[in-house]
Amino acid sequence: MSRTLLAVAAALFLLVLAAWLLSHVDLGGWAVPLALSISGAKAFLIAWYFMELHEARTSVRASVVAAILLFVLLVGLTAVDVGTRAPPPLLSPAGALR
Amino acid sequence: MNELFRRILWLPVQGSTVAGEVDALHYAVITITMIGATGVFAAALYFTWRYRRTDEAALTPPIRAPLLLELAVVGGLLCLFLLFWRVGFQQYLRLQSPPADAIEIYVTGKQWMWKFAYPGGQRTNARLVVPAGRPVKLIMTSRDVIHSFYVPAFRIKQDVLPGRYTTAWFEVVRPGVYPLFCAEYCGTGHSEMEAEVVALSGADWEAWIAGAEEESMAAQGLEVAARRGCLSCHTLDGQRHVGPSFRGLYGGVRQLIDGEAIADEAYLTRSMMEPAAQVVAGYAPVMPTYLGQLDAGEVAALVELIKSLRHPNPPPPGVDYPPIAPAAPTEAAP
Amino acid sequence: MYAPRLEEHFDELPKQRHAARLGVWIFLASELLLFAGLFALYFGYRLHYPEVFIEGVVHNGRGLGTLNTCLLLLGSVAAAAGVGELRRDRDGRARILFALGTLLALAFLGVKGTEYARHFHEGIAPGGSGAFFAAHREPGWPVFFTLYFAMTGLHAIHVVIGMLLLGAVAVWIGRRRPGRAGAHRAELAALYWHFVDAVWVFLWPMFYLLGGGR
Amino acid sequence: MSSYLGPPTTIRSWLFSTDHKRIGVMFLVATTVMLALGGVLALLLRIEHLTPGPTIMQAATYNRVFTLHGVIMVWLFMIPSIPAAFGNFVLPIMLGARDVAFPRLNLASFWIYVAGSLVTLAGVVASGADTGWTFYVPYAAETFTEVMPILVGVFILGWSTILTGINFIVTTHTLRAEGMRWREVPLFVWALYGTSVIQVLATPVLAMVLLLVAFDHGLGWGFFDPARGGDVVLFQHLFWFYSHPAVYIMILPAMGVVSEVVCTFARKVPLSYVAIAASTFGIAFVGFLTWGHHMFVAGMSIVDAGIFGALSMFVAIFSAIKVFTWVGTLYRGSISFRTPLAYVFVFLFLFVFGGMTGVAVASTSLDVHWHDTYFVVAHFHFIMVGGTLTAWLAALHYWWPKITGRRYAEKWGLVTCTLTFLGFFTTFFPQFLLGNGGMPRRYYLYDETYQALHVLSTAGSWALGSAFAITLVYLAWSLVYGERAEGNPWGSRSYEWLTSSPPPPHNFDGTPVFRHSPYDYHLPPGS
Repeated sequence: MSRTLLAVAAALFLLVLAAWLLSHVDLGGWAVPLALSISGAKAFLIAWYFMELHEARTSVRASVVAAILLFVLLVGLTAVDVGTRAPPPLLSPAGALR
Repeated sequence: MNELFRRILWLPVQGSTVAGEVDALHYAVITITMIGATGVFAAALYFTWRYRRTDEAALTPPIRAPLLLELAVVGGLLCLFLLFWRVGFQQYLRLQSPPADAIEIYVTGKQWMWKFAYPGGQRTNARLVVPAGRPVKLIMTSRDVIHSFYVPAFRIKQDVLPGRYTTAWFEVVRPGVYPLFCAEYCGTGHSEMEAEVVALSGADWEAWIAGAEEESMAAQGLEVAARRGCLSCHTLDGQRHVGPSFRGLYGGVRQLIDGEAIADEAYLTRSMMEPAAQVVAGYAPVMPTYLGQLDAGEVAALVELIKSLRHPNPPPPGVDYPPIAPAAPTEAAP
Repeated sequence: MYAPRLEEHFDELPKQRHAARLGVWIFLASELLLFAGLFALYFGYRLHYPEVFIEGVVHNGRGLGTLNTCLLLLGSVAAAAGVGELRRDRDGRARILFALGTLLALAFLGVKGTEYARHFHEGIAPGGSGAFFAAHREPGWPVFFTLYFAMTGLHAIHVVIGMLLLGAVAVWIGRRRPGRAGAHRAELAALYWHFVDAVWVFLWPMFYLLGGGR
Repeated sequence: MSSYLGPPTTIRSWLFSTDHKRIGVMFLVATTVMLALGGVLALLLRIEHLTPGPTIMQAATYNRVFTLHGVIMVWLFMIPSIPAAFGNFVLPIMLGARDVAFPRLNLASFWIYVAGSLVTLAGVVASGADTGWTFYVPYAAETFTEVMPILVGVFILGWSTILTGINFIVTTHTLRAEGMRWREVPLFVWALYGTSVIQVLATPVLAMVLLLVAFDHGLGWGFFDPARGGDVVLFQHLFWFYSHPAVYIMILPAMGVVSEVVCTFARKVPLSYVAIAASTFGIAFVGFLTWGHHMFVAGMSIVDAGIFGALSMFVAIFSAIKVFTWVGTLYRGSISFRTPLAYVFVFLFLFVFGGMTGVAVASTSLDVHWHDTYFVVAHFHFIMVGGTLTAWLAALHYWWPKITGRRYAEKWGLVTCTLTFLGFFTTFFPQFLLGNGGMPRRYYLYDETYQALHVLSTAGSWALGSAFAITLVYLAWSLVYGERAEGNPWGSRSYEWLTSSPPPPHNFDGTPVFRHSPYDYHLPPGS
């Protein structure tokens, strides 16, 4: 087993521990962004070292960047819509949505 | 000029206050774009004729467009398009924000008909009667699938969604009858969901509203309250019972076990749907939730009933209360 | 001795290998977008029903989810190590590592199975059918668990495919003893497996950790 | 010298061939059949609208016919037509390669397309769905009609386009001929590259959302069921995230064809090679940012409406720069007016005319009036029929000698092109006015005041239909009686014309080395 592989594996398990510990703290609004950024860091480690993106050609890296960009775009703009909708005008029977 | 453009473009009459502006932007955008399109095509035709091939072996000059020219074209067009967007979005904001003093009418779209309910309790099908010259705000929901409230003459359209409320507003300029369509495909009868907006002038409107006073919303609210068992815990004359009385409830500041709240419509409807969320100090949180049992009309009627009782005066006639059960063993209020 | 076949329309082997690797990466990009739709629904509904989603996550508990995360992570390390060993012509160890990866995938599916069984036992079924939803009437509950089953289900299908790939590579190494020349093919299987692990890295907090600190 | 049409001519040798040229021809035949089928449904719709009331079918049938017209045209013709048919045939030759990067995957993509079409058409035969090609929930989840086979069929078709997309991207990266730098890659290859990027990244979202609707409809999982807390607008977000880039999947290959035809028949260097190639990627990327303009009145938040409105304007400038460059390329060219260029002129007029109405629809307040009316129907038909179909016809005529080794009758080509333009314009220009008048789309019955325009539109549709039929006739006729075409009938410098027509099985004898750019018309040939 190469040394970098072991180091990356250790880092990944540390991040798992960090995410686990953090989930016991009530961070309110910050919980989701923080958890996702930890996961982002783990995903980056997996992609950069395990999937050997560090020595991949630009065309491969471009496809990864494009996919991630569009993924964030879809989730982001959909969340912006739901987040910024006006509150229901007057009545909210049957738990009407915003 | 406006009338000329309107007829050429086959646009319906400008029935609402917003229609004039929207059409003005329409004329501007269509004229500029059509001039652009014909210009491009004319240039292409001219080049084809002017530079038609005369000699098979002719070579052509390797003309490369200067970057500046390209950026100018892109920049210029982008500014033009963003200008269209800016004006258009400003109008869209106006379309989406109903004025405060608008009359509220509840619209329910269901598979293949429109139903309208007025605050005064009148209910009409397929005929939305509105006063001309005054803003009207529509609070709309759907019973089944997505419909879309579309009045071409007013240049307004708003999807009507099941399980959610959407609003639209307009102010009719001249009394008259304007067709109302469903613009979102909703099944076999999609094209039969036609209805009409009847705009009446001031006097006719007052007559119509008075005449159609079949049964006020508050009276309906009373009937719903009796049928749903509200009166078994809430009295109408201000007397304390298992739950707080409806009399004098609306608009006041309510002392909750954990803070306080203004008793507005949102508070009332939330109390019906999630009673445990806002428990008034000194009362036991025993009220069951009515989530999913009351439909839009019933909740609206209950709210109107409570609103009609906000002035502390004698109770409406003809209401008898069940005997007050021995006080439930309420634990000491925290 | 194993020698990879040069396709007739390619000129030399490295170009053909780059083509294969680029092809797998672009396919993984499309697989990522396949999950994007469900992630958008999850965050959309989480904004609609924040309390219910927190309750749902608390209800799921952290135990099995965290166990699964560790299993997949170990599987990823095993696969990466397997490719490394194969590049050093150590076929034996590579085969063991890929077999270990396959077993870890199987363990993941086992844990996943017990979780689903526990949910069904509690009366939680996709679509909001089940006794659980009679007691929990807020409208957010059916959507949360339907999304839970859909996203973890789709991921489980990918784990199965990954497992079969790793198993096939393990068997192939055992039979053909390819050594360094075969590292390319093993690497492509490992790529897919790492992708499956990367997706779970996001699913884990969403369904097991984001419980508002409880 | 045997051509790819050559010795093995058994059905089996065609159906299981991994030769990109044969797969391209098979796609061409399959998509043409689907075009005809979709076209017949369109003619039925137009006949129905001759009178305000019921004319030849009931409401339920009408709803099925417009749904199937949409599904067949969008997924069975528009999306695979130029990339899968002409792209498969011409891209490897343009790059100087012997075949695409993954030939077996290419054949699998064709068979997945056939499987997907058969499943979809099974839904058609069963009784068809009446949900519209947009499958809006909750109606699509509740309808009693046969929506499931069509959902599954389109799900399968999605994977066919993804595989073709992967194939083209990898081929462009790894199989370019010796010494072909990125600046010498033909513009049609750039267009297909941009299209493939969208196909690979957008189609999975469609596949997932159709699957979710199928789960809602079949198993009642309630992803979008309002009664159980579902939000129907979220479906629209996911659907349009795919469906707007999908319209760029349809138009980008058409733009690639136009670039090729303009440069060949004007015999001139493109006014700016970089502008066209870069704007392809501009459209491909910004196309993903604009899906919200389909939902201005759908109950989306005002903030999002603002964001999407502004972003939609950026897409228009990339199309505008392409048109500017094409017209600029004609300047001081040596232009010979043949059928392909005639169709490009029809494209230019209709695409710019239709595209501009797109800019108008994207300025938010106008969309409130136009959304879901015949104005929008006219807008997207101007782009899809006026743009992609005319470019498809241009490509058909331009590469006909290369594919079949025969020349079509030029006179018939020009006559039919004029008839296509007149038929199209009479069909769809009145629909702009219908939309302004406020007639909603997908209406079975309509108000009498709209009848005059509908009759005019139906008459136009007959002319358009007959123009298409005539094209099929004279092209088929040329297959047997057409004169033989030599390698380079148009005198083009593009690489696919350097090999014989029809090309040999491995495209070139020996490995080709391209020392000149595909557009160096300012140098004597062969230098």
